[in-house]
Amino acid sequence: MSVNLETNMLTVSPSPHIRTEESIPKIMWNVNLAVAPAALFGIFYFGLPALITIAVSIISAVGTEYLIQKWQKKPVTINDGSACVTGLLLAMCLPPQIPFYMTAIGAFVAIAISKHTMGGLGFNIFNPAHIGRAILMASWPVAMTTWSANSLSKVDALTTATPLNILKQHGYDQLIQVFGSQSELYKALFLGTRNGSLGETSTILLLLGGLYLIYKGYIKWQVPVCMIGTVGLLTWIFGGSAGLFTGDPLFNMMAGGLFIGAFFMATDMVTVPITTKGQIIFAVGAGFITTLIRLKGGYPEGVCYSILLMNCVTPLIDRYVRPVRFGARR
Amino acid sequence: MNTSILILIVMTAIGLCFGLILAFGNKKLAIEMNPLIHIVEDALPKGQCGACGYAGCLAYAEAVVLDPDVPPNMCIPGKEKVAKIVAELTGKTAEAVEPRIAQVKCAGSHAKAVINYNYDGVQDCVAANLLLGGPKSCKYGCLGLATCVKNCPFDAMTMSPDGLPVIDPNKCTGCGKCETVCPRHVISMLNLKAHVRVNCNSKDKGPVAKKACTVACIGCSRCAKDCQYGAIKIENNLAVVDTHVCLEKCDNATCLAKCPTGAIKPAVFGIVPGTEGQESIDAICKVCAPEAKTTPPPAM
Amino acid sequence: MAEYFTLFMGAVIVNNFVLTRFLGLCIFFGISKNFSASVGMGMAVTSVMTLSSILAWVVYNYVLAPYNLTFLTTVVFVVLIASFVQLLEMIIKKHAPTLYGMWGIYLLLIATNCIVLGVPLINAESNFNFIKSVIYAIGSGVGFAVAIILMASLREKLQYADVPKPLQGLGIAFILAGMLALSFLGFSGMIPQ
Amino acid sequence: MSDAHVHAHEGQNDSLFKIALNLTLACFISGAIIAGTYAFTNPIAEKKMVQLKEDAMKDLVKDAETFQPVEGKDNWYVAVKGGEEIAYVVPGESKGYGGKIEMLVAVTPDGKVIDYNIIKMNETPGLGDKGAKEPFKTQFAGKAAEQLEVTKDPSNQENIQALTGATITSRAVTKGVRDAVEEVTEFTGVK
Amino acid sequence: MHKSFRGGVHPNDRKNYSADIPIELAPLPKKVVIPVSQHIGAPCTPLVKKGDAVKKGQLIAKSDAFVSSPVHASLSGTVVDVAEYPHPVSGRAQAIVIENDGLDEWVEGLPLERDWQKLSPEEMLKIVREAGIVGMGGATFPTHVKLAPPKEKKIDYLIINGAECEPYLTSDYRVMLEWTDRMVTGVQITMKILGVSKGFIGIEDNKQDAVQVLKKAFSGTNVDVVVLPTRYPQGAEKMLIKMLVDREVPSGGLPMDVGVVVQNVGTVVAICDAVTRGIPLIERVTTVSGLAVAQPKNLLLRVGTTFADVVELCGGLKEKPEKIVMGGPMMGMAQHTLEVPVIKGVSGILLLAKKEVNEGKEGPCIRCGRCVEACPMGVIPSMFSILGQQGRFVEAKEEYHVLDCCECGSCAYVCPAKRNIPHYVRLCKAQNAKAANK
Amino acid sequence: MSEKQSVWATFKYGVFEANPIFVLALSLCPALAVTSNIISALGMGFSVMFVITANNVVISIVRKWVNPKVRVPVYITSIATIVTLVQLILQAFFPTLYQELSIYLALIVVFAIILARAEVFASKNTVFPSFLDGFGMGVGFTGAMLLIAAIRELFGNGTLAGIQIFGSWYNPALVMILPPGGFITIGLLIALFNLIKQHRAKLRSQRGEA
Ligand SMILES: Cc1cc2nc3c(=O)[nH]c(=O)nc-3n(C[C@H](O)[C@H](O)[C@H](O)COP(=O)(O)O)c2cc1C
Ligand SMILES: Cc1cc2nc3c(=O)[nH]c(=O)nc-3n(C[C@H](O)[C@H](O)[C@H](O)COP(=O)(O)O)c2cc1C
Ligand SMILES: Cc1cc2nc3c(=O)[nH]c(=O)nc-3n(C[C@H](O)[C@H](O)[C@H](O)COP(=O)(O)O)c2cc1C
Ligand SMILES: Cc1cc2nc3c(=O)[nH]c(=O)nc-3n(C[C@H](O)[C@H](O)[C@H](O)CO)c2cc1C
Ligand code: SF4
Ligand code: SF4
Ligand code: SF4
Ligand code: SF4
Ligand code: FES
Repeated sequence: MSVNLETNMLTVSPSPHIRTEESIPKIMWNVNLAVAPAALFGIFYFGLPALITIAVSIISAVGTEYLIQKWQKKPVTINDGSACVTGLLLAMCLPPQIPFYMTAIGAFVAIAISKHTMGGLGFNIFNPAHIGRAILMASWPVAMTTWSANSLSKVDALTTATPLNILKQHGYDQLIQVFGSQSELYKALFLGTRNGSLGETSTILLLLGGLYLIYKGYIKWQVPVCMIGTVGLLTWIFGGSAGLFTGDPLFNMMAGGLFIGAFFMATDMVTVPITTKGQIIFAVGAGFITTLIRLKGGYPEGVCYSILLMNCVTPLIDRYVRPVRFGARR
Repeated sequence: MNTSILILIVMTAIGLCFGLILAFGNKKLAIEMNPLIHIVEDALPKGQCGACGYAGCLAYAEAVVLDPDVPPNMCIPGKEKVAKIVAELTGKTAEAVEPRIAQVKCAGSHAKAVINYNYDGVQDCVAANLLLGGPKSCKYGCLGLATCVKNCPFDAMTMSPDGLPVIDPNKCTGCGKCETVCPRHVISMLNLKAHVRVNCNSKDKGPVAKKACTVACIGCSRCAKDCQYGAIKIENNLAVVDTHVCLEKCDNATCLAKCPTGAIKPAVFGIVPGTEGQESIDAICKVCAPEAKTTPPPAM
Repeated sequence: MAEYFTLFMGAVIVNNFVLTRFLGLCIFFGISKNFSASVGMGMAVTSVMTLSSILAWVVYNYVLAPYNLTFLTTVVFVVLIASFVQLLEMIIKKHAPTLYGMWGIYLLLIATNCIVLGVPLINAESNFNFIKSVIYAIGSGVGFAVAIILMASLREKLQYADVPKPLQGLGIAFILAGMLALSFLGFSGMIPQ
Repeated sequence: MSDAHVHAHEGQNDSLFKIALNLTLACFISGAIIAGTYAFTNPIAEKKMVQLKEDAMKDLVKDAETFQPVEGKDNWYVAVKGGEEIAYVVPGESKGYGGKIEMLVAVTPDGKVIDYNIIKMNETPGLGDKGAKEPFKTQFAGKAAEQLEVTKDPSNQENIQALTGATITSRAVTKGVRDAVEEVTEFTGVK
Repeated sequence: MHKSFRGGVHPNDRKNYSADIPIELAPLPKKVVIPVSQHIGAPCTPLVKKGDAVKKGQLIAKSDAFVSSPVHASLSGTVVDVAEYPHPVSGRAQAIVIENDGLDEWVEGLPLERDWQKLSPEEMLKIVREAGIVGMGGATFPTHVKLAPPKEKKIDYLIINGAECEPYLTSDYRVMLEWTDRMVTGVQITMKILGVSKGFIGIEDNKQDAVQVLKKAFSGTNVDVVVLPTRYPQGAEKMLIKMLVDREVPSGGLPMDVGVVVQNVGTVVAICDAVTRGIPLIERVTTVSGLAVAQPKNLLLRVGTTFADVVELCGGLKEKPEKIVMGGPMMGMAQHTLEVPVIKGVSGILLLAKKEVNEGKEGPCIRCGRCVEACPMGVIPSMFSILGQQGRFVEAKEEYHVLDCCECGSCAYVCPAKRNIPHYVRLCKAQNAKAANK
Repeated sequence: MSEKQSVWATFKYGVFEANPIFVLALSLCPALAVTSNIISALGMGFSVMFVITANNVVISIVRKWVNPKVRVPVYITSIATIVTLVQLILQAFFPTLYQELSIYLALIVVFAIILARAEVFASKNTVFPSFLDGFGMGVGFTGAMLLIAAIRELFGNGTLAGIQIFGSWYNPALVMILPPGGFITIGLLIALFNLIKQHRAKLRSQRGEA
């Protein structure tokens, strides 16, 4: 049997001639998949408003990407799933009852201003989802910090504030009182039966999603471990009202958006340092700033800002943290 | 004390104080830089193309002001105009700059030249040239990946849809940057007034060249034989025109009609003797479009 | 002690001069194209500002304030600073040429800059004592340095990016500064009670 | 174009004294102009200042006839109507979200708030700066020191309702007013 | 015990396609196309012209430059053309075409028998040079140059590269298994030429058979056979040196700078043949593999056999190949025609089917850092692709050390954005070289 | 005719081609600091317009007598004097605006655009062109300030010059009057400016070739 080569031209491309099976769409859709359980739990727990927020956010993000790429006459890449990740993660960080137009504006800003002004996928310096959230936070702080009970949702009126808010405003004792006991508090945090942004509540599902990504090799375990660990350590040392080493690290690690931030945002490869060493520095720095903001700052929660601030430092880290070059004279 | 007088005293004191300090400082510490350098730099086109042989316009300005041996006509993009100004500023005499323009010596568009394979590598001519010498069967022709276009400091080049660079004669300053970046040496500089040019770069023997590209110069030497002034020679199977001979002697470019593949073309800006009417710049621009007025006769 | 620390950190981070109080933006945008120049500029601003704050403090507290001439502050400070910087430039050029090689070009830019005039003016307006003035000046300088160095590193990174043409240069720099400022909002409200 | 630069070259030969004189002269002229203007504007400005202050206080205590400085207290004024001291207008200060908040508080001699006015603050526009405006302000009228406490419970009419999203500012303003009230009651010795 | 190198990748090695197939002596082709340039260094000038009769082993092209290597006829027959022909590396190059007369006659005096023990190192070096031996690991660097280091460089070890880390390739493996004796002699000769007393042979642990055989063959000598973990690019000489003797070739340096010379197993066999029997390098073992070829094989081929003939010998094509590669899949060169000839450095001919290659469109770098992790040289590959794309070649060299890159392709292999990093690297290197020459 | 044209050109130069904020990127601080509402932006704009015009006139008059060694200090003195006059006048007649502009009023002294025009233009030209140049720059500056402030105030507060524009349904986006909003607004305006410029250049070249 012979095959005629003359009829169709062969392709000549540079080496290597075999490639991994991974691709950008594959990675991005897997991230979507990993985030999905926590998002579904958010819908289950907060009800219809959560579903609307997620849908609006994703549609707005993907739509913005489509329109901008059309306008710039660039190839449209909405199928690669990266805009979907941004939309989904943005929604995960918003209060479930946020007006839908705010969600849409946040997603628009995330994609248009934060991603495409810098050239699109791979070039943005700041985490788009977090830029979207920070812009919303700065624009409509009231809506962004209102955690009202909703008839459809399973949040009971008692806990209309987020745990971190209660901590900041009323102290730790009040917090325990609201949840009944420390173990009840932990249980609520772990399972997600508490108030908060719609996707940040269920620690266990976020953890599972994160572990899936670690297993697939898309994120490095060092990053979440270092970030969460730093927050735990620092809040244990400085977080207590009764002196050093009286804080509640377990609460601080599970509360707020730390898990989603550490597993899905401090790991956004586009906006963090490129070397593992650099990423560890990034994670520790983000943990430090998170703690600083929680303990000393004007906001009850600091994950979003800590990641944005570390995004600013990323080029500096990349500049100075490099792998050891083979044969470099030491 | 009266406030007004106080104001006067304070202000005057301050003025005197700093006036003295600065005057003193200036006398004792100042170092002057020759201001002429900046004036000359201002007069240059600021293309930073390096055609003058210096690392950018400022470097040339410095050299031409400070070194009496540096001639004022080194800036090629500036043409005579700039040379004259620089000469005036530096008190040197300017010799004429030979005005020149870039020419693309290849007509092997997608349709005309044979392609050997789908090239799927870095979109850059130098890179393609590194990979088996590029996908074109003709190993002298344009690779069409626009490295020259990207490097033109004056935005004078574009890529035509059929894969050859096009030079905007109104923008090209003749700096020669494209000539140096092209891995195939497809671009060269041509006297602005030249009559004709050879639109091929292939040094392959006739049959080989013909097989690789329908519009190749096949080195048949009909043009050379036709030219009574001996302005055209065949070197390495490729026709070469001595522009100076044409300019001095020729008033009827009959060679154009002789080329069986149409590889000899009227030059971009040139006024071709013998063709009826003189082609203005505007008319020439249409020449840039595929298929010039002088359609090649059917192949031999 | 704590008071001074708060003042310093406030000037460096919480109320960063560039990002929340808008002083020194011209050089912030002008110089931040280049990383090493930014580092030089950050250091130069810090030192010049500290020195000129000291000078201005003396003049203000021993000449202007006692004689009720505070409305002359602007004129006097600006002449003072411009001349001082010019003199400084000449001295450095003569006696420390290497230092001049590093900083020289920035000095002239600094002479007529908001932040260098602004900080002494704020010092005067807030009636800071000498030590506070100096700490505030250093803090503001460090804050400026932090902002410009971060900005420069971001802009250098963006050179690798495919920024749309109309945004290239100044446009994207402003957007970057906006996001930098947005990130720094995280520190807002961080004034120890 | 080259004119200016040729100029620059000639400057070299000037004497030290001449250069210095140049700047001195400039400063002298400048001084003269400023002095002239100052002489003209200063009286107006001072009058305006007094007027502004009056206006501000009048704003707080609408039916006052005159304001008289209080002995022994910097910047304290007492509002007089028909010879009767109807209110004290005193400065207050506290730390808000974005830094120092300075205010002017009008208090009845028996320690009830009449009104207050924010003179200087650096709170977020649209959020914290509502602390300087109605309807937040209205809540203070007639309240005594011990009622000046911030609450977030909407049904509580006794105390001060926090501004949504700006609890810190609310607390700061309330605290500034309360401090002022307490100082006045201490001064007047009521109760 | 051994120091490991950083980075590296683990592609599916697919050596099972051809590993167990013994070296097959290929029948003589009708004609051979022998390029005059088959090595790194100055090209040779042809010594024969159209119509000349030549014998097997006859010198047909040479150059006087030191870094160059002569070319010999691989068949007896008639020169039918001296002209430009397709070339697997440079696209098109001058070649001598010999038509087979079917006699396969040796040029006079060959082969001979001689006792290498009696030859001096200088004599043997001269023999290596005249035999046209070049590195058979793929780089085709003239071997006599490597065997004659400058006086001031003291060589401590000879390392024999039996790693064969490229997927698919099994030619070195078969040579080690089947030609063990010649290899042992070759190693001894090479050590004598270099004057070293200690040798190492590095073999990846996916070739246990070869390890056993060589361990036995080299027992009692001062040559250690060392088993190395299977990891690409274990066979790159810098990595091998690091693993075997824990020395790091300095940036910009050569193995001899750390007192080591590395030779491929095929090269030492060629050295053995040349020194003991006077035979020049006219044939080599080549692996033919890939899912598009009917029968993968290890063939002993005459230099100049066209790929088309080789494919014919392997039963032709099973399906349309997505790519035809000369060499291994990680560093080899894609070909657009089967008209190219086998040259001295062709260790493999791969006919890869679509499902083997995972090609994709190049996308923007998403900074995932996989390339940085995979790079054995500790540089930042993603930057090369970005800087190369933007034409910032000087920066690539000065700030990111593009010259350190060994073009192993690990980075591009793992890149999810399918960026052609090694190609950008070559572009950066070429542009820097051009700038340096000006 | 040509006289008129050059008058227009001198004026227009500062308004468009060399707009102090969008093109030259000088005097950026006030463009952010006092543009959260139109009133203060205009106050600042007019103050700068006055200072730059007056200073250009003064410099063009005295340029012959200024010794180059102390050129910069003398120019600065001149600027500072004019600024102080503005301060004194505002303090006397518009005390509230004076307070609003606070320290930035004093900082007009060091706005690079003013010194730059003095150096580049007024020191080499006669009174009338210098006046025009200063005025044009002033108008360019004020216009830019106004544009930025209008956008920021409208979206950040729902008002223009304090007058409610959007109805009560509008929930102002605070970020616009915060620092990030200011930066991003200017960034996008610069991009818009460039887009228009590009578009016009394209039109011009099309017309030129036709
Ligand atoms: C940009 C921004 C500006 C803010 N400004 C103020 C402010 O001026 N005053 C204030 O009390 N809170 C301000 N906050 C909100 C505080 O961070 C904090 O959330 C709030 O005071 C808590 O009040 P709440 O209990 O009513 O939610 C601001 C928040 C943001 C995002
Ligand atoms: C320009 C050049 C000069 C070289 N000189 C020597 C040398 O003097 N001695 C030596 O042992 N190897 C020398 N080499 C060979 C290299 O060390 C190396 O073995 C060869 O390039 C093939 O290695 P590779 O397949 O890992 O690329 C030289 C290589 C090059 C490219
Ligand atoms: C990435 C890379 C992988 C290599 N892999 C092998 C290999 O598997 N086997 C081999 O013999 N040479 C390999 N080489 C070539 C060696 O570095 C070296 O050039 C060769 O062993 C020298 O021997 P030679 O001159 O006898 O060919 C590789 C080179 C590079 C850069
Ligand atoms: C592990 C992982 C984490 C990601 N996290 C984010 C994120 O936090 N925010 C976001 O906008 N996009 C995220 N993305 C998607 C993608 O990187 C993002 O769209 C780019 O930042 C846009 O250039 C993530 C992607 C991956 C693979
Ligand atoms: S033959 Fe001539 S025209 Fe044709 S591709 Fe080659 S160089 Fe171009
Ligand atoms: S002329 Fe040269 S550089 Fe330009 S496209 Fe053709 S090959 Fe490339
Ligand atoms: S086309 Fe070539 S010669 Fe003409 S300006 Fe461009 S680079 Fe210079
Ligand atoms: S592996 Fe590819 S996408 Fe990832 S950092 Fe490297 S070049 Fe970029
Ligand atoms: S206006 Fe230029 S630095 Fe402030």
